[in-house]
Amino acid sequence: MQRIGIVTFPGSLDDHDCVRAVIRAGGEAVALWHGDSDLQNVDAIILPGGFSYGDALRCGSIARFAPLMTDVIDAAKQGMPILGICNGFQILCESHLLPGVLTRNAHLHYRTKDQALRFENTKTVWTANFVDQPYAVIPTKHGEGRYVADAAVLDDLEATGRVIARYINGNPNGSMRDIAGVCNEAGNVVGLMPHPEHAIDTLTGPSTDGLAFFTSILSATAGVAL
Amino acid sequence: MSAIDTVERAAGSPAIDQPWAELGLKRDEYARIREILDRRPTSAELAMYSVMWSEHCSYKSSKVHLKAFGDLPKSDALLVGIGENAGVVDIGDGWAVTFKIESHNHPSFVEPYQGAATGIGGIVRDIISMGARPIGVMDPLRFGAADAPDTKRVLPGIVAGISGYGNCLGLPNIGGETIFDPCYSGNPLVNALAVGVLRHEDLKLAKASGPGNLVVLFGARTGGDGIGGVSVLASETFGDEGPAKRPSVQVGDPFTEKLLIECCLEIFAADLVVGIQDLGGAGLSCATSELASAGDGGMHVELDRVPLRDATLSPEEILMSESQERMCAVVEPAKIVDFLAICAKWEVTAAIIGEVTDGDRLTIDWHGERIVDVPPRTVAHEGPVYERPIMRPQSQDALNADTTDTLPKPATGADIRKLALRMVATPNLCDKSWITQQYDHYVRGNTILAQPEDAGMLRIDEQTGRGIAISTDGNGRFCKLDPYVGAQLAVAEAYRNIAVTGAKPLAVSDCLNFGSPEDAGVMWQFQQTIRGIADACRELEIAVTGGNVSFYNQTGETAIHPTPVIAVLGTMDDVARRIPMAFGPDQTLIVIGDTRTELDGSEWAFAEHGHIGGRPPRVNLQRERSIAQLMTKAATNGLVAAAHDLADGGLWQALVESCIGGSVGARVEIAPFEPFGFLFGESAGRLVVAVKAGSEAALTVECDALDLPWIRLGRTGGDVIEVAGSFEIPLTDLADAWRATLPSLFDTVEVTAEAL
Amino acid sequence: MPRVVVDVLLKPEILDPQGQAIERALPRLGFAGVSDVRQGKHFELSVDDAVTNPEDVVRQLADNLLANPVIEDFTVTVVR
Amino acid sequence: MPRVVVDVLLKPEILDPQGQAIERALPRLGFAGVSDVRQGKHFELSVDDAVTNPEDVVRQLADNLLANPVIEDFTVTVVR
Ligand SMILES: Nc1ncnc2c1ncn2[C@@H]1O[C@H](COP(=O)(O)OP(=O)(O)O)[C@@H](O)[C@H]1O
Ligand SMILES: [Mg+2]
Repeated sequence: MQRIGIVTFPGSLDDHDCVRAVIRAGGEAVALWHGDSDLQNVDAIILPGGFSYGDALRCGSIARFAPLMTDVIDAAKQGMPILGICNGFQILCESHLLPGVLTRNAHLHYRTKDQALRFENTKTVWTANFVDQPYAVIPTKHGEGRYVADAAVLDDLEATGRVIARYINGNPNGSMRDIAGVCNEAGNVVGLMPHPEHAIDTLTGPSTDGLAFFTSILSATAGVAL
Repeated sequence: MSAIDTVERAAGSPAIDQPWAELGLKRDEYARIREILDRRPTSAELAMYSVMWSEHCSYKSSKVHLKAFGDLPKSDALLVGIGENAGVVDIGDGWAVTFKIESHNHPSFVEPYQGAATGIGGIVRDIISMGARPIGVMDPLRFGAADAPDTKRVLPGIVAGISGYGNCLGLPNIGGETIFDPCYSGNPLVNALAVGVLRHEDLKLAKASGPGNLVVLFGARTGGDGIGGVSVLASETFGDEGPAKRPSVQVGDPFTEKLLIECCLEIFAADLVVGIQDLGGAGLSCATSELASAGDGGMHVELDRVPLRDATLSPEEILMSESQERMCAVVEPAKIVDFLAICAKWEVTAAIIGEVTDGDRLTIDWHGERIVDVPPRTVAHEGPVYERPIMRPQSQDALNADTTDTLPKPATGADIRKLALRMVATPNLCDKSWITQQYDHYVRGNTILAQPEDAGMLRIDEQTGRGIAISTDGNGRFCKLDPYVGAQLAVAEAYRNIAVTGAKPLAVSDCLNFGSPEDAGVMWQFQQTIRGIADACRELEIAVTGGNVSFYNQTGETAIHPTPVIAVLGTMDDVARRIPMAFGPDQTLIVIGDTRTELDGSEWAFAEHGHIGGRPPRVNLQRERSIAQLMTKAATNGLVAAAHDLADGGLWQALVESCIGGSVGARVEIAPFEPFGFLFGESAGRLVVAVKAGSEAALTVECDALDLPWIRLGRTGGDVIEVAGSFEIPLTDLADAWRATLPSLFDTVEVTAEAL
Repeated sequence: MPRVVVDVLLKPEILDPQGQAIERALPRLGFAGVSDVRQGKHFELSVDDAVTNPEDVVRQLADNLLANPVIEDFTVTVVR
Repeated sequence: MPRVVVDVLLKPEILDPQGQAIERALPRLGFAGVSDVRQGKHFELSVDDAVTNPEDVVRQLADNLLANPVIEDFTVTVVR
């Protein structure tokens, strides 16, 4: 069974939800601790949502310096699949694994919303299973999710198909070009503001659309684990 | 620095003038302290007694009345009752749940963001101190008129504070209330509820036992937060130059609290504490005296070991400081290394500040000098008790006589139609999303129901589907008209809100928000309210597990409406069977319960005529029990598709909310009833349910068996709500009106410093 | 047009959770010599030439909006 | 111990929603003469006497942590 590592930083909140989602999708969830320096042979890593270090300074700016992040950054550069959700996305941007930065919502409020999305890149290891169903409803919940980058970076992201998902039917935070998620050049590192781990069961979420992230990575890493 | 006021010095200088009055003590209270100690108190002791004997900590005006709750029949479900940090109830399968509601009204008026934020922080620590993992919060709020300048000042900050703190802790916000009434202008009510879960064997209590065990203070460092009053003592200690400035406002640090939660849970899991207590009002004074008082020995504390944020604090100030995010634990010496290691892992500051002793005294030293030597019970549990004068206000008769009978009422279908559009948009009945979308209700992944449902519902056990539901309610207008009946209506409504989700009501926590206890009229309201709650709980067979009293909510001579906020907790065997409130297409609508033309104290009278008078709706608690029985059965057997309780705004409001929730219209027939009273009256003990068309009989048979009156109201479908023979309104028009109110009031509020 | 700077800081006696979180992270980043971090807000704004007393006007603005006088202090500096 | 101030501001081309919110509020508050508001962060910190080049150290800290060079500029001032 593939091992998906889920990192807990001080102030991480959705780590349990990611564990549940990985298990629901049929994988093994492995708890990784920010202060360690050991990736425990996982096949992929998720940086979960939350308020690492209380969102002090800028979201993700302090977590980026956690001991484990050195290993995560190295692994990312070698092609290890990494998914950053919300605060995890912020950490990936602060670590310069992804371009751009997530800033205060244009309306200045924290907002929770069942958000409609369109997946535009279904070739990454995290999004492959959106290929037949590129429309999804997944919760967003954040105060600082407005994606910002300069025009050249945005043009390049679009030209190279690295905008993995966009907000549709309303932009919840003023994100530039309605960007909800992006990936790196290699496609192994993905950042996403909405929370797929909260959309795995209609009993507790608006849909089961988010499950595709977790099934995608399990299929993608299945070969590796053999 | 001038000399410390030691016990020895106090014994030798009986005649020194002490600032007991400035500290809020009465002359006879001060005399009693001298009698207890057989000398004058030291300034540190005076500080402790004054804060612990305050209304807030000692419940001196309310104690005699709260006894009524203790006299209720013992419930098997109640594992821990009133008196501990929070009550604990058994919900089956070895699970227990603890929940409590508390007020943070005045701090939120002074500094809305921080006041509300620390309100959440404080109630969550109460839950942790029972050994439980906090799993959710709720926020019943009351403000002055929606368009009043003071409301615009406080509401955005209060909501942002609850959001900022609760979201950062990772606790889903699963419900609350937002009520506007001029009586709360200058006295907003910020009540906060937290709920936690634990296994029976993990229960912790606040007591210091086992001589030689260590007393550990952990969490945030101690600063001069919230010690305004005690500065009179500090100025004596500090001589002429006076004390450094002390903050009047406490600032919360949810990140530190989140670490404290995880740290405590890991400590509990390793079974490393004998007793634990959170630091709230009265800080260390309270924690040390309560732990010692509840234990079987004494306690000794070296106060200079307390980690400080501000090195200039005097010992009196350290004892009184209300710095947030702190806990106090009693730990066996053999376990202290492990305890401190877990604190270090979570980057939580911890210090051993003392130990449990053989004796029966609480002693506190400051750099080797004894500054406190008291019997802890006299500080914590044997404070003054008052039987305040009680008198039914003379104005009560006139108030009850001033009914809605004489108010003009809409006569034609066209008039009712206009009213129907206005009513859904009143600040009290409108969509609360502007507030609730600032809260995270998804975190932890166990939220089954949250706003705008009648109750919040959380899954406790993923294997079995066992869960709980909680709702808070309290209609201040009904309580003003008749506090006894109003309190019963509040219990009934919260109970019913649990029932309509399919959960089984089990226990109550209450937050009693009142004016000054020194006003005999207020004390009458208070006494009536408690009797009302106690009698209702007795008849409904639900246990009161604890609560909170907030007095002095008044501006000048004018008190707020008596406002008991009642939280009812229920259990759900399998959350997959929960009943939501949103209607679906092609369902038959049935109204259960009796509708009378009860308009006194209604939202209609208030919103349309600014009128409060007459008598509140009748209560029928046996009816409420039958409804709960019906709905438990309906959930278990899948008899209904949706259900919504009828309360503020009456049937019309419930119908509109459930139609908007499911994006579906409805056609209803209410003849032979007169439409206005039927749609807007607020009779209690009612709900509207939706059943799959064609399968009504299975439900109505059960209603008949329980003697529950019911009528077939109509059918869902289409995109208008039509009241046959009277009027119809497109659902989108209703939804637009319902949604527009709060954004138009508060999006236009210019930014405040807190938002920057 | 004069450009005016307003710096807002929590009063010294008030807990500064943000500054504290930064401070705790510093040793790990190799900045052991840095301590006592306080985080506040910095505003820059332009005042019309027609306004005769820019500093007073901005001070009033700071008191009303930019700072929360219950917990914050501020300074106003006209830079040009 | 030298006290050092770091001011961080969004680069001019980056949208500043807080600055804009303030600007929108100004006319209503009677501050019609104020315009072009930018909001940033203000830090104050102490540097150990043992550190020989406090300004350089803090500049490095600002570059690594206090500011995000993708969107922000900063200034460092040793105040005493
Ligand atoms: N301040 C608040 N925080 C969270 N939820 C709220 C708040 N105010 C209102 N709500 C939610 O909005 C919905 C409607 O509130 P209300 O009309 O008072 O419910 P009810 O009449 O069923 O008690 C409920 O789900 C309630 O929990
Ligand atoms: Mg209800």
